[in-house]
Amino acid sequence: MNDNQNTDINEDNLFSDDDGQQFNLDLEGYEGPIDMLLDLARKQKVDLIHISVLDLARQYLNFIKQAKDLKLDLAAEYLVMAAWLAYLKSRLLLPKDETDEGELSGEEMAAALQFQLRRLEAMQDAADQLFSRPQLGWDVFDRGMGFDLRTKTEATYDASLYELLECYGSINRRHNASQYRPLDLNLMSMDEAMDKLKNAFKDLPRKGQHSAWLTLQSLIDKHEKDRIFSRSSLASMFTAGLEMAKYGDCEIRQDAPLRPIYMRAKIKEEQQA
Amino acid sequence: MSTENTAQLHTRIVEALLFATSEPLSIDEIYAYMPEEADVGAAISTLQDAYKERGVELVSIDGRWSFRTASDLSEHLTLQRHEQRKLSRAAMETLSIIAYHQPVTRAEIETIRGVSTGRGTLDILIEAGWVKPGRRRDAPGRPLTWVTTPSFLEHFNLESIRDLPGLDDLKASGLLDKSVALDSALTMGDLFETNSNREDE
Amino acid sequence: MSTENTAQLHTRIVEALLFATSEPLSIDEIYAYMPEEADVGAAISTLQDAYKERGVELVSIDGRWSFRTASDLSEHLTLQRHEQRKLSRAAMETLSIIAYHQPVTRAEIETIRGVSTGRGTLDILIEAGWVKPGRRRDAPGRPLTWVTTPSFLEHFNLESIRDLPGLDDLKASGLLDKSVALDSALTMGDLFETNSNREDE
Repeated sequence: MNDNQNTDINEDNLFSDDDGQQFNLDLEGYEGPIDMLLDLARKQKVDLIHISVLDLARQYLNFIKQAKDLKLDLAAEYLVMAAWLAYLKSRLLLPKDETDEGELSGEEMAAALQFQLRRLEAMQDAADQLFSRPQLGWDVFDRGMGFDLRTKTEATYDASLYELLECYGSINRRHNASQYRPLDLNLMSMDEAMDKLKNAFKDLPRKGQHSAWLTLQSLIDKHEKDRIFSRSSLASMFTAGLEMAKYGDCEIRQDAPLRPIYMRAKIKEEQQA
Repeated sequence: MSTENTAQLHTRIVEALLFATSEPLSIDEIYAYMPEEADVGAAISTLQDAYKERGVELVSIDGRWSFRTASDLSEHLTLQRHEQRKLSRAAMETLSIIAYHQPVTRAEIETIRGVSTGRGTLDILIEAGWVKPGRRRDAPGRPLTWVTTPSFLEHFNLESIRDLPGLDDLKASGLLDKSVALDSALTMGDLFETNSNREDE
Repeated sequence: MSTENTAQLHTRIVEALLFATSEPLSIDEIYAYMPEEADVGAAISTLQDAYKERGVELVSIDGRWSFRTASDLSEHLTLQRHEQRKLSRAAMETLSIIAYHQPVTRAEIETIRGVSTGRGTLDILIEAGWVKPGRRRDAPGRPLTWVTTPSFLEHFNLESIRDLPGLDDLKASGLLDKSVALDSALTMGDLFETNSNREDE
């Protein structure tokens, strides 16, 4: 593409062979085709708004041609820009083609290029201004002996009255626990109850295989003063009755809840015999 | 630049140097950063005067100069942070013993708790503002007693220390006695009267 | 204590706080150390006045306050300077584009520079702590945007982004337009179809 655009190389005498060599070195420093165009424009020492885009295009294309002659490896973007500039140049030089609908005119393309250049220039200038400002740690310094501010934690405590009382209660519990002695209770043992029950059955009149009924409560000594003993007697006797019933030696009956419990002995075959 | 302005510039440079360096600087060290004709000593005394009533002061330690925050401000430069804390079990027990037995000595507290009171337990209660030292006991060694404070009453919403529930109240509420169940069994009515009793209900 | 003395004390505390820390402090952070009734704003402006002509000045960076050596002393402060890595032109340009055009996508940066951003250019700026990812742009592909950080402002002694040199002029001249001007020249796509594509963007 570019080879077809060699028309202006000799017309523009800005760049001697020496300059070309210079350019060869400079290319390393360019950040891209826009950057290079911007540099070319700056060399014209004209405000970008008044720059001749046509001149700029010529110079750029000239450079590309020289770079190619020097067999310099050019990045693709430089070649694309060259093609675009060649197209721009033709649009600017040739009469307007009215059938080219929707395409930008040469002037519009030139304006776009100009905007692109001015915008990049603005950013480059801004970078220069930014870095010429006093910089921290270089021109301006912060506190060298800075210390972290101290934090002192002040605790407030919370506790409820319940916790206080519960704690005191637990101390007392613990205190009593250290002196605890098991209660020495007078209770009727199972063996004793079993003997008593069997003796009671023995004394009962018999009919067939059964003795007469007796109530559980009749087994308890009504004159016993020790209530705990009375209760344990009742419980043990009842348990003894259940134990006998399990082996078929007695029957237990209660007509309704909370009614008296009746018991009678059951005489097995071999005992009868 | 007039002499006065030069002196002023030098003072400003010394000020900036002392601000920015991480170590206190001796006069000689400051000179290394200054033009030869500068009067560092004069600059330092100018600065010392300028910072006399400020939040920062220029101090010399072992012949080296540095800016420090004014010593009277130290309490203001510490961030106060509030934190709600739970009292430890030990502290809670100690507090309850002091509340019920005050005035009470440390040895008595230990006897009641049955364990020795760890260091710091009383400190926490003092920090909480709930206990304070009372009179010394008129006994061998004149041990210090401990009592509760008005803020203790305030915190626990008590009119006076006499409003603390008594041992009987605690017993009745089940907070004190473990043998409640057996007690009730022992005091229950006669077994053989139960049936008839029930009918009365 | 009279009101004047109280105000003076508060000013001294703020001064000491700001002097003691190397990190800039926000008004809220300062209030954490101050009694509620203190007027921190008034204290700060009193201090700013007091330090106007000194070797140290009180500056505001992104709403936080900090003492710094006076910027006009730069040439006189031959202090041990932090090693300053010479930034590449690419990095400097990229930084200024991010600063002036933020939030800006990588593609937009490339459009403005007319060249693809080499690997490492953004990395260097991120490592320096000067730029960070901003919100994703609400556009196809949801591209990430880049913005500057408070450290950027701090490093370049800028009170806020609005204080960037020449920002207003650039805005007025329309040069902060991020749009594509010459996309055809910058992409390897079909050179002559690009103009119609522009309308899709």
